[in-house]
Amino acid sequence: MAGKIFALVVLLITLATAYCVIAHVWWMPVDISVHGPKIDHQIEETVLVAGLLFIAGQLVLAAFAFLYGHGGNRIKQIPGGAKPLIIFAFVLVGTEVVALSSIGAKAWGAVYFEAPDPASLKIDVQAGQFAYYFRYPGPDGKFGALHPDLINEGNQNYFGIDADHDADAKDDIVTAELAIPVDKPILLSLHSKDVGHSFYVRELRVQQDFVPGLNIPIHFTATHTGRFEIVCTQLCGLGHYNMKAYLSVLSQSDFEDWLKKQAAAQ
Amino acid sequence: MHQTARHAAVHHAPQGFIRKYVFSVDHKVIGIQYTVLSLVAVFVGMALSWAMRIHLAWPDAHIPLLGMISPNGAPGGLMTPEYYLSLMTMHGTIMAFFVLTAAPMAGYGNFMLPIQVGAADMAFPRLNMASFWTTLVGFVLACATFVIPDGPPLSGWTAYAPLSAVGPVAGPGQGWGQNLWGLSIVCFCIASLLGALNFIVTTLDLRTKGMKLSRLPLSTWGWFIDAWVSLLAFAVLLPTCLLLILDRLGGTSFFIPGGLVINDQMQPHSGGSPLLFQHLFWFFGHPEVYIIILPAFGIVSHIMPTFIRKPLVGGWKVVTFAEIAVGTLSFVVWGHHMFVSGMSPFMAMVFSVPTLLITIPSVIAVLVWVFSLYGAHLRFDTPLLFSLGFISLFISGGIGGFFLAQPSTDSYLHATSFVVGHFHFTMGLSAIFATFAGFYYWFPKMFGRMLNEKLGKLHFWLSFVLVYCVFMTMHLTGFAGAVRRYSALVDDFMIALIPANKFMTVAALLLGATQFIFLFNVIWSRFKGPKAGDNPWGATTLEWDTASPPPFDNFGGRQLTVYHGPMEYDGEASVMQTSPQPSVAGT
Amino acid sequence: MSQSAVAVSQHEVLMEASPYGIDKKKLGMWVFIVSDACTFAAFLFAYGYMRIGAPLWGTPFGPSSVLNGMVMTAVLLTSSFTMLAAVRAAQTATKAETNKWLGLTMLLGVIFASLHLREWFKLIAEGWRLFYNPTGGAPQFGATFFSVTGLHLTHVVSGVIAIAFVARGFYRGRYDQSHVETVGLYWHFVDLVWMFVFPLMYLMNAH
Amino acid sequence: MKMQFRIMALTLCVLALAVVFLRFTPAGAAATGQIVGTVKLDGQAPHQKPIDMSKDPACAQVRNGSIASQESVVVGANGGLANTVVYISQGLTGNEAAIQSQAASIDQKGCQYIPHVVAMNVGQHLTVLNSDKTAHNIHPQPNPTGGNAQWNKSQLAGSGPIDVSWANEEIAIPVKCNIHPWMRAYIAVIKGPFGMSNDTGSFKLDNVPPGTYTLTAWQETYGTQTQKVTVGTGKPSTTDFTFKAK
Repeated sequence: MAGKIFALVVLLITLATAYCVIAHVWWMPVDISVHGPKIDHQIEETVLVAGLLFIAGQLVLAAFAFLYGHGGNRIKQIPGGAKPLIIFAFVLVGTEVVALSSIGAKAWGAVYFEAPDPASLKIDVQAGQFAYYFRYPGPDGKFGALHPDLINEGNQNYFGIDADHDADAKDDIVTAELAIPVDKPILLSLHSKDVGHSFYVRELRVQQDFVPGLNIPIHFTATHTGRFEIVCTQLCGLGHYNMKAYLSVLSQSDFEDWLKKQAAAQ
Repeated sequence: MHQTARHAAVHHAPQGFIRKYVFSVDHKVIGIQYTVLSLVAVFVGMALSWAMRIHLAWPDAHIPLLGMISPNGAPGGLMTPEYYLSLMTMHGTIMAFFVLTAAPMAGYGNFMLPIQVGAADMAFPRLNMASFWTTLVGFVLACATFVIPDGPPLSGWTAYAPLSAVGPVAGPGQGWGQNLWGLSIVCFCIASLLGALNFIVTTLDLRTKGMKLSRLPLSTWGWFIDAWVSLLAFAVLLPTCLLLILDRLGGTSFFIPGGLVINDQMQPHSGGSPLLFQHLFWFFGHPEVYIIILPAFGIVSHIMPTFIRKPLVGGWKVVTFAEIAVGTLSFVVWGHHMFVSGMSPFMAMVFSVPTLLITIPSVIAVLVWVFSLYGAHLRFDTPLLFSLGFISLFISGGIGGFFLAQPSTDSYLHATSFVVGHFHFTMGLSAIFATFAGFYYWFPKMFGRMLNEKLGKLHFWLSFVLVYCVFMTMHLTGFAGAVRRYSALVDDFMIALIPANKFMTVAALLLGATQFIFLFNVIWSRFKGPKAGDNPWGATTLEWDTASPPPFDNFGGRQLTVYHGPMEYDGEASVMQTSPQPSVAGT
Repeated sequence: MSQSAVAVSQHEVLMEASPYGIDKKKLGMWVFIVSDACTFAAFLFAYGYMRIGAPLWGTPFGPSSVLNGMVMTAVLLTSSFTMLAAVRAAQTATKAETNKWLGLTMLLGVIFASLHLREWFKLIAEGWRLFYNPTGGAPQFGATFFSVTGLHLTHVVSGVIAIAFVARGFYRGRYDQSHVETVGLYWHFVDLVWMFVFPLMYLMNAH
Repeated sequence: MKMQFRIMALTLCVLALAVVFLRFTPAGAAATGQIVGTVKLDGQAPHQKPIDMSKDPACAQVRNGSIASQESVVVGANGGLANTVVYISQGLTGNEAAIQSQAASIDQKGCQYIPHVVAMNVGQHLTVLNSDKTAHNIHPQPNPTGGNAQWNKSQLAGSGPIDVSWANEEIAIPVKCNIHPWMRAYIAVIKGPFGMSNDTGSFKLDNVPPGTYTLTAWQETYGTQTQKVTVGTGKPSTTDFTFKAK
């Protein structure tokens, strides 16, 4: 009896889970990046592979609990003993592992090993408790030097740039929102001013930690216009849950107008 | 004059309450002390999770009790973000260390391992007592963070530097809360190291005549392998915590780089590396999840043959070597926690390979358990139910591993609730289910009385279903990009997921309520349960070859000789025969 | 036939033979050594990580310090030999003989510790701190040097104390030669660790 | 029992009387003077950048359209410099240090502190309110050597006011909200009488006993200026401050 119930429960759980995954009840938002499809493809591959293992595993467990749950039957040993199981594990799982890691390596390499396009738009990103700020080099295309001792958020000097004495810094444009032109390669340089943070845009399929003391470059190209959330995924303190900024992907002309407006506001 | 191992602990049973039950050197008492400590800890940790779950589903809910406990953290019962993170940190710390690491290893291991190998006590009884009391001090220190004005730390159980290293400027709880946390973990490390040492020596040196390594019960194997893993892992967490404390109190900069500006204040540190902390922590942290799961492997492999009335496929060898492989590989995979941490992307790929490879021994173990059921004669007592639950949960949890082991997929799922669901399935609930299986199995031996089967089964069915409701849903919301460790859901994204969170919260609260059935069962059966014989389950290992509860020297002075392994079942007969290890029969 | 051999054979009567044929105290010490080695390794890993990461690393040790280190090394090595002699004596010779060698070992341990502390005070006088580097280089030098050598010093001091206990117990007949052997094992380990600490912390930081 | 009650009642009456007495003697009995004046800025005020609050949409909600800008230098009509704290830095005899009876208050509205600068007495109570639909954390950072404690506490939307006070004089304690890093307020904790300049730059110190004092004006960007001032009863003595723009 208990065996039958157990089998039924496991079956229901398996079906419910499978349904939720296949029907995408909760699923990734539509991807808006050039590299994203590779990651999505990799996730779907894994869903297939792992999903089959999941269903197979649970159903065999359920089946055995169902079949051998009542007394009286003679004890049977599985033919061949452990050998076939071990071979199965090595061959099947082994091949899956190799397949996944080789395809996965491609997807990963496409994101992280491809050199950034030299023509890409460089933007400086600083994370701090609990907000992101973005810095555009301005007309001269040069970023001013950073002086941590000058950081004063009350006066909105978030980066610690010395606009009065530093020519490069004079025209730097500091914003609270990340606006980028669509279809243009973007190169972000991530650095944190206090503790660990992270840069996560679900639609971009980009997640990268800020590590204090390091400058971490990431590059991507957005393919759709729109406004998306940048959220922090590295526990950074009491405001972690509310540490976010907005990414707006604009057409080239809109982007230029926006940049002008920001420059005027400095 | 040298004393033989048997005489080592058998001077004569200590007299007087204190020596007998409080500062006892008897491994059985210490085992029970550990078990009770974990039982207390698990309910504390669970209560914390209720508060968190309620807050996530109904952020404006006032929890008056919470307001009473911490007028500072939850004024009027309304939880502040920092208090949520404090609860989260302590939930992780208490559960990972004082429940999952303590109960199945130190709790049952202490009680059962010496009996299973036929010894009178652990190799170093005083050391054993020392490790329990050190653990207790660690637990008290951890709980003390709740009563200090600043409250517990909010940097999570992983305590990533520099958040955990720079001190009070980083936020509430980062002052003495974090210091106490560090000290508590230091205590726990020392205790675990002493414990592991004791387990290893006992297993190697105190086996009774005929108890060859090939005849060790599989639970003993689990604890033995686990002892080696913790011996190496905690030996690295200890210095990590010491360096963290040095950074906080000694002004050093191991984990704190230069030029940090917190609240517009320049920090007086320079030259440290947050990644160093992550490497050191995860070098411990990943083996830790296997430290938690290996005893579970052992316990389930030990229990199943008794209730399926046949040996495991491949005998002791296959499972044991799978465990050894898992334990070994666990030391070369830590980098998969750092795929998006700024570690070189090449290293990420290097680490992903052993991480995927470790699934092979795990799959072998699972196949052994599942296919041992083939042609078996299942006896659905509660221990078997929980063992089957363990297998199902471990499969589900392991599956999630495929996604997190690959850098490319992890870069989307990292730090989403998918991860939370994943490690709750694997190191959390699989281990807990195995622990429950062990509890229902060994309770008669520990206290001489049976637990109530009806309540036990009820406990299982509810727990099993509700666990899936909570943590499978977490996996799924993870796919939608729900970020973990958020104290309130304010993103456009997260707001859409509040209904799912309401569902999880309700399930989690019911799950919590279910555990009181267990608690009642334990307390009631401890005094009113039917008397258990020496061997109520018809098992073969030595712990069932003595009285329940066993006498002070475990076998009443009998000198046992073992003639065969733990799984000698006469598998072909229609009536299942079992023969205890000391009997010459089954050979 | 030595006492330990007797012990082992008695062990065999009732118990399964230990796979290494050594009694539990010594096995315990070996296991402890394995784990303690990991702890030291973690400290030294941190030191290496810090040092590689640091643009400018302080190298404060002049000839005098190196010489001091050499002497310390010699002292510790000698103490290992006296410890060997003590163990031999415990197995074969009289208690007095054993305690003489144990005493000598403790003396050498104390000399090592005092020489070491002298080095520390010298550095502290020069302004080196856990968090400060008077030469303007990476502050990690003080942090790593004091923590690593501090850890080793703690081992030496506790070793001396342990030897004292064992010597007392042995003299009163409460302990047998296996205890002497076990504490000897520990002492040799402390010596061995120093063979790593000395080149890494001293020679590599000599100018 | 009854006895105890009597004693308690009696003590209470005495205490009440004492309070009333203390409260009114300085003002009532000894006639006191008044200091009035204006604070002006000589030169061009630095550009007050508008604040981009897009990080937290809840901020904009409450502001309904109005763009916030930083308030490090707020200059009103004819160069009057607002938010300047004027207080007596030397010459106090001590008996005029009567604590303001009613609590000062600071509100968090539209993700800015209102007012931007709060002046209060040592030991006076300060009520911190949150009128926003989002959580703030109030994080005063007094000088570590000044004897006032640093603390950091979240205040959720719709949660009750937080009541605080400081035991030591400090001008001025910066306050920030880490969740909204642009938020900045200053709390000047002062012994004795004080004034605060408004948009026209004029300020007023009441209940100043006759005598000669050093008067200090503090402004967050331009620092402090001091002047000697002699106060008599009758007509208020006038003191003006002028800060030079950098």
